[in-house]
Amino acid sequence: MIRLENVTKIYDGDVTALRDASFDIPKGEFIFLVGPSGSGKSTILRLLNRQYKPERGDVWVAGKNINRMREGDVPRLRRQIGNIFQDYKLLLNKTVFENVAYALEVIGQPRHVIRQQVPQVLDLVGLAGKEDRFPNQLSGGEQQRVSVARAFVNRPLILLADEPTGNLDPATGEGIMKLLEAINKTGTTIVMATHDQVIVNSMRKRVVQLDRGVIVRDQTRGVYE
Amino acid sequence: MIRLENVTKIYDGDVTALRDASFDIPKGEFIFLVGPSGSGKSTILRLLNRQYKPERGDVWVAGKNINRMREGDVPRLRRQIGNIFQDYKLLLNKTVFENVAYALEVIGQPRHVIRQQVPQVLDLVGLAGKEDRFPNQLSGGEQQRVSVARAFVNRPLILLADEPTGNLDPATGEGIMKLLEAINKTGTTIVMATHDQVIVNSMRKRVVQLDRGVIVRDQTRGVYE
Amino acid sequence: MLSRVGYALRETWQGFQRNWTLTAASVLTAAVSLLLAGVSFFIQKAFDQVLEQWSNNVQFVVFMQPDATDDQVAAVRSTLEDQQASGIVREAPYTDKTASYEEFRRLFATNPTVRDTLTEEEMPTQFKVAPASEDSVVINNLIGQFRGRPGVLDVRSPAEYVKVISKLSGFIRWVTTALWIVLLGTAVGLIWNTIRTAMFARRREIEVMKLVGATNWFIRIPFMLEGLIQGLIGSAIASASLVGLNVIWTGRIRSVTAGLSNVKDLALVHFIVGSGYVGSIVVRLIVLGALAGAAGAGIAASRFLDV
Amino acid sequence: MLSRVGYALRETWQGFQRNWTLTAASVLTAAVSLLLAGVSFFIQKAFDQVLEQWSNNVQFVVFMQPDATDDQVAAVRSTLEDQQASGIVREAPYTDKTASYEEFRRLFATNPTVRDTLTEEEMPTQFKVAPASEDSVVINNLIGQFRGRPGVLDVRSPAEYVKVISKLSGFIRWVTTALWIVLLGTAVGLIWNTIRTAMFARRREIEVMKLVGATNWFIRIPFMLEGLIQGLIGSAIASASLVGLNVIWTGRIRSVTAGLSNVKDLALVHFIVGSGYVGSIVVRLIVLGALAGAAGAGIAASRFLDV
Ligand SMILES: Nc1ncnc2c1ncn2[C@@H]1O[C@H](COP(=O)(O)OP(=O)(O)OP(=O)(O)O)[C@@H](O)[C@H]1O
Ligand SMILES: Nc1ncnc2c1ncn2[C@@H]1O[C@H](COP(=O)(O)OP(=O)(O)OP(=O)(O)O)[C@@H](O)[C@H]1O
Ligand SMILES: [Mg+2]
Ligand SMILES: [Mg+2]
Repeated sequence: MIRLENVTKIYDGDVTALRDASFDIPKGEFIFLVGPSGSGKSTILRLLNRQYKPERGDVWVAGKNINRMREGDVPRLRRQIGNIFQDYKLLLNKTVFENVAYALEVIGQPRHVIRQQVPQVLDLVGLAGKEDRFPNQLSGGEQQRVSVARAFVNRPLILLADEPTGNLDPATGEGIMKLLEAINKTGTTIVMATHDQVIVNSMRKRVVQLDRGVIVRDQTRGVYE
Repeated sequence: MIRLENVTKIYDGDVTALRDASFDIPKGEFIFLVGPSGSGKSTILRLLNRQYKPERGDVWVAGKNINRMREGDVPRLRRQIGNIFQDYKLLLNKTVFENVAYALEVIGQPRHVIRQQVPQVLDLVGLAGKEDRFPNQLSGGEQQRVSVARAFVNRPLILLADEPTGNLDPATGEGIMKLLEAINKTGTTIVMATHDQVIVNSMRKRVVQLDRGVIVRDQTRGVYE
Repeated sequence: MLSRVGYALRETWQGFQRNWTLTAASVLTAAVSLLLAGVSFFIQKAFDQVLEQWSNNVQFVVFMQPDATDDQVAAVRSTLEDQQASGIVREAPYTDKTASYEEFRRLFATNPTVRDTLTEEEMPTQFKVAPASEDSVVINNLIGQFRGRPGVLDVRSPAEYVKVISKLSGFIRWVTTALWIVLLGTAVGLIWNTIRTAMFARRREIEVMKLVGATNWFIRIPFMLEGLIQGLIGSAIASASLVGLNVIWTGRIRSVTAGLSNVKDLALVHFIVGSGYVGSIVVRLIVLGALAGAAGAGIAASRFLDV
Repeated sequence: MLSRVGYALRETWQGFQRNWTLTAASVLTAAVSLLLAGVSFFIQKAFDQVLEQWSNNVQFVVFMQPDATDDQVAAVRSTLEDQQASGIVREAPYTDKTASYEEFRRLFATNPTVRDTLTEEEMPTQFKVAPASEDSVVINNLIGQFRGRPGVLDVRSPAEYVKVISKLSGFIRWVTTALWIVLLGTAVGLIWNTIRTAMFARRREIEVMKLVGATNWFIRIPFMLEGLIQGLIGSAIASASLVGLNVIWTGRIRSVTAGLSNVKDLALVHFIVGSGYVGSIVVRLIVLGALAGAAGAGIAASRFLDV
């Protein structure tokens, strides 16, 4: 499903955020990216979403080499991917409902489908009743949950989650993890960058550890450290 | 140093984020605000910073009733308070150095002081060498550390920290907590909203727990749950 | 497909409501710019009319001897009629002794001594020839054809007047064209500017849309519709202002010219632009506003689309 | 204090560099608006000069009988001199028989028969009186004082001409003032608009500054300095354009009027605005640009200051 082959990413010509990284993620796997702050976790997720191109190496997603992809095909790639961004990236002048609905509108879902699915998903992440709020009328954790809802509302093939529980209390975070596990069970490949040792240790999934841009560990059924 | 007297905060006329909350924080104390997502932790911190006024009740900070404060006195209040915002609130078109320096410029520090202190503080939070980057050239955790640096560079009386470790790996987070403890030792009062059970449980400080806007627990040397 | 249309319309409407500082700014700029454009069309039309009138006034006079025979007069007339037929001369009315005498007395109304020295019989008759061209070379060539013909006393053209009118109308065409280009250029520049600034303010929004998988057109269309509607509202305001200005303008000219027969010579009434032409300006403004708004927004959005 | 100044300057400079889309937009708008304002000053000045010239041309003629005695002429002249002294009459040159005769022949250059009917001896002499006022009531009153005096043949005023000039100059004053107000209003509106949009794009930055403890003035001053400099650059561009336009304009008028003595009557040369006045417009533009930029930015920032 996802393959990195000797990928190096250098920002602005001098910040090497990822050095010669390779791994292979089969369809349906759940994988944790761990490592200290600034080690390159978000960079990997950005490469998979074609937010950036690597300076060296190839990135394969859903059978396609996305470095060689035409610009016009990028939107189609992104629609197969659900993204939970570290800084949420919500549309500030859309309501909670509209933010989540946007991911469905982009793939051309008719209105009645949107009206039915969005409230359902918002209910799952515990935001029922907050549909009409704007992002800046929400707490940090609530905004994060909106971004979680948007990422999987269109049932993507792949889910890229950057710290999806960073601003959540343990109980709510656990709820989100249960959700991700359920989504993973339906065949969605999930790559999640996290700092939460408790979660990583309790789930016992594959763990890829980074340190200053280098993959230093790749362990099935791993723990945080 | 800080006192809340029966404070109620209602957003937009119908979202009661805080209900009849009271507590008293003596000078030099270190206090954790805990509670599920959306329970009102950030709201309390915003009230202390006079970002909002409460609908009912009084808020006292550094001997002043800040609800009755004239608008013109608010900047002086804020300069005595260091703030780590949940969403960092960095100035996007200033570099890391300039963001931290801004807190010193606001209080009129001369340039040589700024040139000396800012690099020192950036070093403390582990950002040496990244002075000239812009916020969007930093990882999530690095941005968070910039906001930590800005909050205490001018040695404030009070430090309000909203999830200062939310985007940090455990090791870096621990480093930041050591820093906060050291600052607290110099007499600075610290109020910190957090979801990190490990940190709260290991520090054994006073814990105020919120649930849907109500203070449900106020315990010295408390634990997360 | 229908859901797409519905989506685009809803998006547009929300763009309006939620960014109304930007909306107001764009609409205002569009209105001002289009008004400038409209005024430039208006000025050009008004001066075109006046210039047309002026060039109608360029003429030379073929004086016949007071005792010229009818045949001699008829010969000159037939030449002039040929020239009229071939389009070199626009018109060439003949003024007989009575009419010449009346004109003489009118011209010398302020000088009674002169006025009373000549009798009707002594007046020369004349053809007032209005050439089709304002060009003084063409006119001089024409004059040469009559000078010295039998029965012709003299051919006189107010040579200076011809030169002045010819130069002046060239000058005024130049000024109004320059004004037109500057005002229209300004209008386009301002609209473009405002749209770009508004897009700049919304660049993060656009970035997020791209990251969620929206195609460029999916993002652009609501912005373009928004620009189109802003342009339309702007042009409606501009059109209303222009129509209002035209009413005031026409009224002022009417009141200035009221009861002044002499004013005709000043061609002042020709500054009045007919409401039909104003209507055509309004149509142009609306098309221009809609196009500039939509295209401008589409292009400006593109700048922020490469994520 | 010194550190504050340094800080403000550095902030300003950075605002420039890092928001250059906004900077370019603001500068461009300021330039365009100020150019409009400058052009409006320019137009008003040009027409003022022409109107001044026109009103100088309003006159009536006191015809003396061809056989009036020297005493009679002297009496009329002394009355006119009194009126000149009291400011009712601007000037009243006397035209003797020779001068009158020459003017008559010049006027009738195109009509040889008429031209040759009168001798110099038969010409009436005349005073050409230029009243200080353009008001036709005042002028009629003045005329009444000469009509019927001994030795005066007649007093004639081109009544229509006086009325037309008086109405026309009122009309043109109205048009140029209206144009001036519209262009200047537009300029102010556009600048305000751009500043507000630019501030809107930076509202989050302002919010953060407040939350970190900056006072309103601490935030405002760099924005105001930025606005001031943008205004200055804009007015420099506008001034340069205006000077350039004036050079072209003056050149065109010169080339149109070259070799045309008659053109003086059309008052065309009076449309040339002296470079001294253009200089004073430039000064006005610079002051206006700086003030509008600084004040506009300060006020617009205030909208986002209440956090
Ligand atoms: N500006 C606002 N307008 C309306 N409602 C708001 C606003 N800010 C916060 N709220 C609501 O007030 C409640 C408390 O918010 P607050 O940000 O204090 O929560 P929190 O405890 O900080 O949560 P988290 O851990 O998720 O950050 C939430 O339900 C939130 O939706
Ligand atoms: N746009 C950018 N321009 C320049 N450098 C960047 C950019 N984005 C990230 N970096 C740098 O690349 C390195 C890796 O960043 P990345 O965001 O991948 O870290 P991360 O592992 O996600 O960290 P965190 O846990 O703090 O989010 C960091 O040193 C960061 O400063
Ligand atoms: Mg990251
Ligand atoms: Mg919070």
